[in-house]
Amino acid sequence: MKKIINKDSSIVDEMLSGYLSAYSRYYEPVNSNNSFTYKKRRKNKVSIVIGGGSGHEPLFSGFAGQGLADAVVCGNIFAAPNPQLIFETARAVDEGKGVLFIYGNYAGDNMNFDMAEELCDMEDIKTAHVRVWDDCASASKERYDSRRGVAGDVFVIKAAGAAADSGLSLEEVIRITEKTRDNINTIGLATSPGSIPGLNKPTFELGEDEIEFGMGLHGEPGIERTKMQDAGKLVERMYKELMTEMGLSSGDEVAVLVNGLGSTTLLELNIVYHELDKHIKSDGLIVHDSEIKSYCTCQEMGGFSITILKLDDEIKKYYNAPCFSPYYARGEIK
Amino acid sequence: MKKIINKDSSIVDEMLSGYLSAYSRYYEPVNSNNSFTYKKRRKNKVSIVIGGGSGHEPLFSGFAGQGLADAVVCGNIFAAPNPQLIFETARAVDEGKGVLFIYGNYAGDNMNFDMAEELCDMEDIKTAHVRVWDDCASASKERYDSRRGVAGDVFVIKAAGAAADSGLSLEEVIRITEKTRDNINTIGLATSPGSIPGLNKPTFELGEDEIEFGMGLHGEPGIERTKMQDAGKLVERMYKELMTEMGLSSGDEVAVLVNGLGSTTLLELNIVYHELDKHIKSDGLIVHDSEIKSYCTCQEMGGFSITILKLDDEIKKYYNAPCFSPYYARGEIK
Amino acid sequence: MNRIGTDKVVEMIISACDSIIASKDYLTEVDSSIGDGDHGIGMSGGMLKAKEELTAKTPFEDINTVFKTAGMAMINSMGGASGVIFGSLFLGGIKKMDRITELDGNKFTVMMRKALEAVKDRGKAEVGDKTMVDALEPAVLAMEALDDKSDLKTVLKTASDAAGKGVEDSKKYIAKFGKAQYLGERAVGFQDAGATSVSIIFKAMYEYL
Amino acid sequence: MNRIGTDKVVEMIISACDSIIASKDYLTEVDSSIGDGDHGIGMSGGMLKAKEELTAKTPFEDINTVFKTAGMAMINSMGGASGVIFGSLFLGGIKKMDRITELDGNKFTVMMRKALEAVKDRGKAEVGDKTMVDALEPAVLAMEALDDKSDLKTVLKTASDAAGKGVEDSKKYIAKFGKAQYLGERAVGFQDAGATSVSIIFKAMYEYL
Ligand SMILES: Nc1ncnc2c1ncn2[C@@H]1O[C@H](COP(=O)(O)OP(=O)(O)O)[C@@H](O)[C@H]1O
Ligand SMILES: Nc1ncnc2c1ncn2[C@@H]1O[C@H](COP(=O)(O)OP(=O)(O)O)[C@@H](O)[C@H]1O
Ligand SMILES: [Mg+2]
Ligand SMILES: [Mg+2]
Ligand SMILES: [Mg+2]
Ligand SMILES: [Mg+2]
Repeated sequence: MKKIINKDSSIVDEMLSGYLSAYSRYYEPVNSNNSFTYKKRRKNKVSIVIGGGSGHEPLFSGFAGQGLADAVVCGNIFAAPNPQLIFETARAVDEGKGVLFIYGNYAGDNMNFDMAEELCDMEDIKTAHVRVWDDCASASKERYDSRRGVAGDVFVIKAAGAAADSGLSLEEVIRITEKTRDNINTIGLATSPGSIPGLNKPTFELGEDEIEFGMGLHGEPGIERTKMQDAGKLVERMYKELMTEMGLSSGDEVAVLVNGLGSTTLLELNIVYHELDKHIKSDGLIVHDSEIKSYCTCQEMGGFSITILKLDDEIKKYYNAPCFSPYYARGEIK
Repeated sequence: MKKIINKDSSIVDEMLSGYLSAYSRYYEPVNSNNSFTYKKRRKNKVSIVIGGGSGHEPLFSGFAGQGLADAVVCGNIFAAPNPQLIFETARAVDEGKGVLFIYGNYAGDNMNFDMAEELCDMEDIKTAHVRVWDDCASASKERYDSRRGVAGDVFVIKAAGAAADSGLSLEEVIRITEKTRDNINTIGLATSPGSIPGLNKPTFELGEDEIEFGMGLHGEPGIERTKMQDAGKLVERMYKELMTEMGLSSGDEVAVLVNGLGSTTLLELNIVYHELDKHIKSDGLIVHDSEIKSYCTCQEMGGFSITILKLDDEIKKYYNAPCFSPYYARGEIK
Repeated sequence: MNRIGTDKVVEMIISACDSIIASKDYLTEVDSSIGDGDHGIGMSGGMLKAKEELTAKTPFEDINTVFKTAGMAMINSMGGASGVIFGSLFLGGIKKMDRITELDGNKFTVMMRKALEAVKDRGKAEVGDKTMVDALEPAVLAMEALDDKSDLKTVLKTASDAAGKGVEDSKKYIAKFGKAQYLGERAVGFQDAGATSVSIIFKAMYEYL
Repeated sequence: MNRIGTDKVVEMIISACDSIIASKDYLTEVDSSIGDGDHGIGMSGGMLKAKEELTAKTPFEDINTVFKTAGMAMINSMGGASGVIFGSLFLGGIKKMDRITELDGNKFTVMMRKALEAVKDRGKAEVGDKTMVDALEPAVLAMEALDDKSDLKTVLKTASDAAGKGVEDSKKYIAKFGKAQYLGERAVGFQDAGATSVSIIFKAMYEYL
């Protein structure tokens, strides 16, 4: 595994230093490169702070911007950021209207953000959090709150950013963000492992002709390991899983994201959408918006995920609001 | 090599079918999926048509949109599109103000677009072309016009799209597009090969501990093959090549693009920019804008390229104009 | 066989198509060593389309239309350098030619001369540039060198042999076009993919008769 | 050794840091089999930071500050689950504790009981959930079970042995936290990474004395 890096110990710092110099017109660091704020953020509103372990770029670092998050806190590779840094970042963007933390539902993140909220509390910074748990392959429906957060982060951040920008109260922003979160499900598929940079070690083992449904971003085992199959067969199985989970029916409006996990090409992801589109159409779902991107990755991991957000008029309103960051831009959708 | 595809023979058609259904709000096909137009394109202006072989996504398919190209023509994997299709596409977007073709400088593309221009000529559609040849590793400075077009395509398309949208004549759009093209240079580096989907064959061989400077997107040999080195060393060498080529000096304004070739992660590309930034600053170049993206890829090829566009006030004006496509969006830069 | 009619010309070209289709992997192999490895895909795809159209549209009222149909099918299905080049190989010969319903050696020789000019005109390649011209030009010259060009079979045999030798010669050259040009000296020793296709085509036509 | 002063406590903790740093690859190995393989990186990084700060700020005027410095250094350099958890291991014991400049077995036992509560409070894990609690809780219980807790060395030996046994027991469990929880039955047979770190820490402290 040839990685274009320097000293192992400085990988994350150099990555973020590069990111912040390339996009210095948008961002400025808070103390260290591991945390930064969006320069042109709207004032006098609820502040949105997102974060998590590094190595999944463009999440989370790429999602601060207009109509998105006000600040990002990045941890080490696959490790949640520390409470002090989260606290300092929240303090840097707090406008007295409250700070909402959005992050993936992982033990490490939960504990560090909880501790950060305690630190905020000591300084009378009003805080709340929404944990993203969209990966329906990671736990049963009953244990939804131990499911992992994956590509669904993007839709949740999008809605929260728009809700906050529209000047709503913290309580309202929380309600809309949670409602959006609860209408999102994702299922993934892995074809090959990523690796921890510098450690030069695959995050999991998978046979040359094998794939695994529902495997997690860090190689957490999924729901079934099978032989490689045609794109059509793979997508059919994943679509079925999502339908069983979400129970969508003809006429329901959805936003769809086909997300690459790292090294899987746009050519392949487009073919995935080609297959997905057949099922969506035959079930009579109405696609309000759809995207084919690699937003939530795990280094050079091979595979993809399908995320569906079920829309209602309220969610749609915030989904449609324009937003801009170097990695996530959308105009109004007519 | 596990590729998420179906029948080999339909790879490109299914890819574009998926792309066009996912982004149907922006695009509509011209006869076949291999060519499509941007629905909301401005009327009564010079039309910009881009194209080339498939397999390099998001180029070219991702660069039709507001302030960008009006239409895209896609060939088979790594093969130029055919003259008939190019002609039909040009006819579909022609507004009587002339059609400008922009494509990479490859034998196949040159011949097919030339033949297409002859077909247009027979129907009195005024045409012209600008061939992109930014890869300074692919031929000597004297033989600039046999150099290959790579990531520099993006800047050329950007400028041409803005110039056309501003209502200039074909002659003026050509002048600005060529001027931009002539101020761009790119140098690449390969760490691992891509593969032709379905053929399941690497596009070239490279030792486990080797990299090659200046290697082409299809495995065309480069200027030097060496052992893998630190990101700092790699970038230093590439920066030197670009400086020798462009002879930039303190105070020059530039736009910079660090482009991933496929499977190289954003983490690595950010570290590349971190190194690049040191040289740029110590040479006193003024970075007007910079991007870290994977725009011009070759399937899961590993490696990256560095593109520099030397700006003047006129180029800057068109560079700064806002634009939007699913894969290339920019707001005004202040 | 001295001369053939329109239907036989269709069959002759289809047999050339079949031969290229059968050589898909071989041509890919050849293109891989110094090109980007897609020549086999392109040529077989184009020839498949040509065969389809010829089969669908047959019978044809003249030979001009047969060549035109094959050439257009290739150009518009293949794309790539080879699409135009091999399209011109079929289209170039019939440009401004009166309708013919019989093909003999003389006519074929004249057509291939015009085809060669069309290809060179389009691609600007000369013998020694490591392109299909390395096979096509010697084939044309050899046909023209025959005292008696009347017999089509003899003419095709001559073209086929000369093209085959041209492929061998192409190994000696440095490429000036296509993706192999960037190899410089490193391309020496490898034959050109397009030249290989040319000789396969002539050989198949000859063997059909 | 019956009791130690502030400077020796610093040295004792630093020796625990060194022992973790030396076990980086081993801990990574352990975390790889059922976790995401970064525990070695995280722990060694945190312990390196703790060692730095302890070395820089020594001499300390009391033992509370020593533990606070170590705990804070870990939390704020490591992140991840282990940052908070192991930070709490050092911070939890000194919460609301009067200044002390001497550490004996009794005090240490009380501190570790409070640390255990803090960790469980933070992470909601119980023995059997395949976390570091599987090593920490038995260690605390064993210390408390001693009739005479005055001798620090004896207390640490007891903690170290019990923690080591706890690591063995952790192999039997299904994980309920961290990234191993998704493995279900498949996690059985593998020891928990964090529990391993706990036993390494106690062992190193004991051996220092
Ligand atoms: N300018 C040219 N003139 C004549 N033949 C050419 C020219 N450029 C390329 N060719 C022929 O095309 C062949 C390559 O075809 P192919 O691989 O299908 O297209 P591409 O080079 O676009 O991948 C070469 O082997 C060569 O014979
Ligand atoms: N809720 C929890 N309570 C106690 N310990 C925990 C908890 N979650 C995780 N741990 C400990 O943390 C260890 C994993 O640490 P590490 O790999 O560094 O962090 P991460 O799990 O974020 O990768 C586990 O082996 C376990 O001992
Ligand atoms: Mg981790
Ligand atoms: Mg090609
Ligand atoms: Mg080729
Ligand atoms: Mg771990």
